Amino acid sequence: MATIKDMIPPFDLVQPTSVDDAVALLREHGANAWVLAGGLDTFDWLKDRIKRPGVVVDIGGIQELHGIRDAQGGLEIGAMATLTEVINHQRVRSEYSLLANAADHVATPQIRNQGTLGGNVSQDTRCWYYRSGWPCYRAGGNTCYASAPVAMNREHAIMGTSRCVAVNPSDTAPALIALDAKMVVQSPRRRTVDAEDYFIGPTTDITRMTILKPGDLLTQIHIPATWANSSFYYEKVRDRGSWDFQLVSVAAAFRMSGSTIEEARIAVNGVAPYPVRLEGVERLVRGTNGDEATQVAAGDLAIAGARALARNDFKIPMMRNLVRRAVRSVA
Amino acid sequence: MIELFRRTQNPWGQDVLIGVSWDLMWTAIVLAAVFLVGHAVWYRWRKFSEHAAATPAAVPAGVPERIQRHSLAARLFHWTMSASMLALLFSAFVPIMDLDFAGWLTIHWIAGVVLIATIVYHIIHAIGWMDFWSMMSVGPKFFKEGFQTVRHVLSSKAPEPEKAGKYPFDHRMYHHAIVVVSLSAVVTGVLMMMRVDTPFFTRNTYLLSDSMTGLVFAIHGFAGVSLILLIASHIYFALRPEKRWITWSMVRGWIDREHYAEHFDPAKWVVTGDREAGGALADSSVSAPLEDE
Amino acid sequence: MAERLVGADHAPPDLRAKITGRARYAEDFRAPGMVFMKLLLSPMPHCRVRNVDATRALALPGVIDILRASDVGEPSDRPSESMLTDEPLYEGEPILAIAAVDEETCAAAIELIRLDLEPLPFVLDPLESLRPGGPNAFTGGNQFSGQDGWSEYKWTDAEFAAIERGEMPDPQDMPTTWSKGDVDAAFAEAAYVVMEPIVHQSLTHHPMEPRSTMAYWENGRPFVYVSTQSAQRTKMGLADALDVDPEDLTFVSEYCGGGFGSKIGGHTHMALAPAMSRKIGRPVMHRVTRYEENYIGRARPGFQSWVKMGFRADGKCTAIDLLIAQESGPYGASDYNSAGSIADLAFTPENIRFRGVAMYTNTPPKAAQRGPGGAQIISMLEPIHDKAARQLGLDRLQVRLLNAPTADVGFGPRNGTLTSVFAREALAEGAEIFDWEAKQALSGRRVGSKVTGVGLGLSPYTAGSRGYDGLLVIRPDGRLYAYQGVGNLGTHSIADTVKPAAQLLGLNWDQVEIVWGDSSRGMPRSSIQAGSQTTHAHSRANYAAAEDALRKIRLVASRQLGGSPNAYQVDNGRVSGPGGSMTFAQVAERAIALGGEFDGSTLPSDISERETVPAAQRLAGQGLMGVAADAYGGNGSIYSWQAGFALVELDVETGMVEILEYVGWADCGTVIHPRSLKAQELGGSIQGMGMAMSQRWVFDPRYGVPFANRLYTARPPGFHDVPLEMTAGAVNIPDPQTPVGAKGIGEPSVGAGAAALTTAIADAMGGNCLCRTPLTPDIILAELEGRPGPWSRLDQHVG
Amino acid sequence: MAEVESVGVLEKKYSRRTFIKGVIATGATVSASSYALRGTSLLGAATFQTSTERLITLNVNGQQRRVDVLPHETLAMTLRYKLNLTGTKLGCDRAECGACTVLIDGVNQYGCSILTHQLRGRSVVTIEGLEDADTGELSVVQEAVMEQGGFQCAFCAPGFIMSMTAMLDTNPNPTREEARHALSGNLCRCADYDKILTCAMRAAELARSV
Repeated sequence: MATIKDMIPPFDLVQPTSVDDAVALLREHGANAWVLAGGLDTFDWLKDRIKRPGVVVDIGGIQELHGIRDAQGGLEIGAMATLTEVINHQRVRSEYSLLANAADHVATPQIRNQGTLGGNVSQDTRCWYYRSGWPCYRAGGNTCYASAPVAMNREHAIMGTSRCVAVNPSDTAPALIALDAKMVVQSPRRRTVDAEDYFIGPTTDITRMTILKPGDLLTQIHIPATWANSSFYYEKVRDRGSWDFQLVSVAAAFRMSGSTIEEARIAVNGVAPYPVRLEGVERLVRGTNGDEATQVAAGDLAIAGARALARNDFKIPMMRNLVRRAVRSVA
Repeated sequence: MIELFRRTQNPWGQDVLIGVSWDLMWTAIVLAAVFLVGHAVWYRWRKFSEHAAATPAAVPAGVPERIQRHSLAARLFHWTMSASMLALLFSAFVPIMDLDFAGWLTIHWIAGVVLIATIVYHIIHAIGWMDFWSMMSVGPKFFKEGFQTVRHVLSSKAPEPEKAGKYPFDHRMYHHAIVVVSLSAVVTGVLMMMRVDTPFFTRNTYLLSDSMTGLVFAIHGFAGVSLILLIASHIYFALRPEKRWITWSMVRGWIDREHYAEHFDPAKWVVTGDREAGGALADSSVSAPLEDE
Repeated sequence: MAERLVGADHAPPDLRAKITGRARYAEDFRAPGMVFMKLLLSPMPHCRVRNVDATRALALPGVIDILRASDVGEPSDRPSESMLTDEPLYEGEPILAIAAVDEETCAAAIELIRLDLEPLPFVLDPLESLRPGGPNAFTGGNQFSGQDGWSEYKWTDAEFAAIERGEMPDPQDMPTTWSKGDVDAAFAEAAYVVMEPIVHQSLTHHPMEPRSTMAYWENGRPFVYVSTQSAQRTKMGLADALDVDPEDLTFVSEYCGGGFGSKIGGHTHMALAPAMSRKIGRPVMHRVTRYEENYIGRARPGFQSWVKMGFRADGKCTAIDLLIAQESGPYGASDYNSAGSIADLAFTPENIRFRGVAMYTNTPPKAAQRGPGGAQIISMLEPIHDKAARQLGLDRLQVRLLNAPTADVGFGPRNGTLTSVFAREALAEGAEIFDWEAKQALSGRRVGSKVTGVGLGLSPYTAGSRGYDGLLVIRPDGRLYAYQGVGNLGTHSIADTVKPAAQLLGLNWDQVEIVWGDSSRGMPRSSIQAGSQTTHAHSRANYAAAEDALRKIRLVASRQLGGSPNAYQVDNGRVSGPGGSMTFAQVAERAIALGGEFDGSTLPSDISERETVPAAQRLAGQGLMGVAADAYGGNGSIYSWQAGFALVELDVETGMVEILEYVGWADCGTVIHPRSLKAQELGGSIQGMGMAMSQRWVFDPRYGVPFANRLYTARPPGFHDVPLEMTAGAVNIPDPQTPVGAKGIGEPSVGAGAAALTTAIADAMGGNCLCRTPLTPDIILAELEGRPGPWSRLDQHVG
Repeated sequence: MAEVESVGVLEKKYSRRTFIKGVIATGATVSASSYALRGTSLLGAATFQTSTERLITLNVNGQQRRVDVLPHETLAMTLRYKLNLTGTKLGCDRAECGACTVLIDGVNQYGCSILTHQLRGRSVVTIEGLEDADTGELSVVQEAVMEQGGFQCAFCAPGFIMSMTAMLDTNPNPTREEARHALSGNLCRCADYDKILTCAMRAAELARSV
């Protein structure tokens, strides 16, 4: 069969107006259904004619999924809240600036105006072998083209790999992990999982990036009060200043008492098939004042066990330096 | 209508094989179930048929109360192998059943390595110290025995097959099957290991051509689903009441004189020596004259 | 007194259409009953099409027909491109086209086509093809000559051993070799000699508008709407491709959404829609996607090269030994040739040896990209220039002033001369505006993790040509109609090249009407809209026509009002003299009445018989016609110069580079339109920055498939990748050899922008030249951390 | 209103759920002529089975336009090939270049990457909608661009102008830095960024002065 990468193949479009309807539809159509949120990941797949759902469920019309509400001292962000809404939300800006900052690093204004927080954390990897429609493990095949010795894997993973070496592309994911966010999943029973457990690696299921299975719907993201107004650090290293995914990014939250780090949560993305929470580093910096020695130790601990592919050794020092900088930011 | 293979288009749009269809896994599971239930039912019905009870042969003098059947080494091998085999099947098929199973791959290849080690050990040990040919040989006698066994199974009128040597027809038949299947699984498994992160090789996904890779995956897959059948029936028979005595021999190492007399032909499985019972007899003291000369 | 037009800013006449959505680019045209066409691209980098089974596709309701290579002329056994092929030479080369009632049906039909392809050996990296026993891009070999046909050119193991040792290989009988002076002696005498292997990447042009085409036929005559840089030149080429009389072809290209060298005389695949339309007898829209643009849209050739330079103690460059292996794609490119000449021109060594080879590869086709060859070599050599300055403890600006040529320069294999050179002036003025002294003082300063780098580059390139025709008509409405045969790709030269003519005729800008973009309106013989030729070539041609018009106006006036023609002056749309004055409207009426040469009923003999004459005949009798050939002549090539200065900050912990300031200063003769000039200088410079810092072309070596086929993977610079404040201008010294004094500027700016960055980054790294582009955070950080970099020194097509 | 109709149809068909899903509309529709997606059932039931309401009403540049839209049709395609609003350009069709930028309820978004069916009850403004239809008066952004002689090939211009328009709505007084950030979703391959930024700053000035 010859291939062409243009024009979306036909599908049946359904536009539910309630979460229950949406979940019912998703369960009814199972793997044949596709959830359309902001659509910015979706349309690549459809226009390249690689993924061909028979039914597209447009959840844009579901009011309960929109908006940002105060909840238990924290915030409840609807999965369909756009990144721009998140960036401009007064409390996000003042109490959880880490998230606003991370969201503002996503692609471009137009994409932030349409792309949703739920979509940003649930998007598929950008491994170009996979995105080209090659039959790799992630696509149900029996090969990882990106891990071959001659492969072009500059953007790929240095840890957490198993057969697949793709990385998670989300800018907001590490920020949500650092803020200890909870993800609410409906299917149809309602589950709540920690942000860091929302993302899965190839050892769990090589064809998925998150715990979402056919029939599941991410409905809310809950930001607890715990880390409000902490000292935050976010940095994203990329090749272009806009419309580019991270080479490595770091998101960190520090609760300080005076100059001492009382508690810390640090996550890095772009280095593994899932955003990596650095619990070891968190323990290490606890009780210190983030001095030079701590920064160095933190950086070195962060990259312990990192293993480069043919083309991405640079990510090891890059990750180390970003973690150092995160700690330095409160020193 | 079930698919046999999984095929796809490689990056050049060429149609390539990538493995067996996992429908085969379910098929194997169903077949195994059907066979076990079928056999159980048939056996029960058979019980009531008119069958001449096996006539115990006269046990030659000097045959001890307990007859060494499996050396400690052989038993250790068997149980290690079973453990790794079960680990392999479990880690292979649970994920395919779409149940999240973190780290199945690591378990799979480690179990694979253990299996390879045991097999290598077993081959050396079998050739060097065990009565290799009584298990492996395939000749006129083997087929004669096979014919009798099958006829006996099929018709209640059929006479008892002549008594077996140390390893009866069904045991040897099963052993041949397991040899073929597990060896092909092992060989393809090693090739597949070269494509994932292990301490043994630097990973290389481009080791073989797209089509060769597909073939390797297919053979491994076939071996895998066949093992579902083989292992299931093996366990089933091992657990059947009338077979427990021989199953126990794989635990204890010995069988008692009565079972020896009832099931084996002292001419084919000569047991000499008169060490006191329970004494761990070396296999070497159990000589089996080559049957097919 | 009419306004001065030359040197003044005017909004181009087409701007309102452009910003209200009325401007129509090729894909914006419609025709009744229009159907659609899509391409089936080769999935393999090199293969033979054994069989195509389209039965199921053709059976699909709505599918009209398919076009195969056999329908549009078989590809011959030579490196020449055809619209469709049965032996694709790169992944993405069109094998067939299919027409259907809508695009969706086209796509569905293509998926129903069964291809039987025989994979053939392919090569992506020139060095691989140069290796003994290495693969060739063509089954016939890797070199082709008209006389001898195919042959194999390989280096020996000795060369590759030298490369392994990090030395400059010394291949014998390189296909292109020329030298001047005694290079080896010069190196022996030199105070400082440096050799570096340097890799310059290939990169796609990616103009904003993909090369879509719409076409239909009416009673045997084609009407074609294309996206092309040039107009009249493209029309002639297209008529040729369709094998029709140029006068029967209605060619429309009112707007072109960028080309940068990829759409110069149109492009091979613009003939597909007309070909399909001719076959099926319906209007055909061929909407080219960005994905397809990546394949058929051309790319700048990459270089793998070794350069050895020798310097005197005072910094004068005395010798250059340059060896280039060019990645030429399946259909070739000549960048490496111009690279050799430009190196000679920019550094004026008395001794130079140039050796080059263009290696065919199975990658998408290459073509001139803004400053072809020059942009690459300048961005590659300027950091070496700096190395010398550092070693010899000299100021980098002074060294450049010393090495930059003056008017008496002779360069290249044939010691070509130039019409004028004010390179040193451009450098000096630019340096002043950039405040070189102050900036240089910041070089190497470290604040936190950020180190300041300062860079500069001087980049020459061709900027004109001669001998085209001008065609003007003053109509009875009193307005001047300028008929332009050049393209409209955003340089504003369709308007700016008329300014000197209108000024000569004493007209205000609002009295001038530019006519362009539709061959039925009349197009004189024109230059291609490339190589920065237009400003020079057509300010001259239009000026010649204006002189002709002025002569006729005076004749008409003197006949009407008496007195000698030369006593009459023109101003504000009136001609006045001893006998009184009359308006241009009246002049036009008289000219029509007089006929003959006045209204173009009779035409001069020196204008193009094939092109300008038919155009003028369409317009004869509509008013007073000024029509003439550019016969001003001149000696030497026309080159412009761009000096670029950059201030950057390098973050040594991430490898990220931020450009804080950029200044571009040019020698491009008389400035006709300051605002457009600045836009050209900065636009070109930013393209150079993209070349130096981000743009890439990546192939999977195993399957020969490119991955940088999206904008975000190809990484052209966006708003965040350029400085907030940029300055640009020119020395504004007229070129003595052209009546208007103006030269082009589009090309040189690219090399200047790129070199300013490659030198600034090297400066921030303490003079350490990584000697490859693009300079992305990964290779910079790996270098700073002393860790293994992602690529080997000579890797091509990585990123 | 199309959506109301379709919900009605739906209520009858599926009483247990309330999502917008109707049957193929019949009757004459706006420019269902033979353009990119004409949505005839030419491809046959197999590929074209959809029961989504196709005849919808779009609010484009202040007008209610009734148009036949396929479920999988993007706004850019509807605008260019059905409403003949070709000022919205397709530069990449992948939400990367910004040439297709339009205003949806006043917010700049990529027209190539949203389904027309997602726009029921929302308003769309394209480049053609900025100029006053009657007086021919340009918007302040367009005025500023005219004044500064902005853009080269200008294929990106409509998109940039829509983004500038949206920017002035949310940030009438931007710094050069902020303006750059607001426009960073549009590419200009002629790289006329300096002049474009100047146009944006001038537009803000003009907007404040009126």
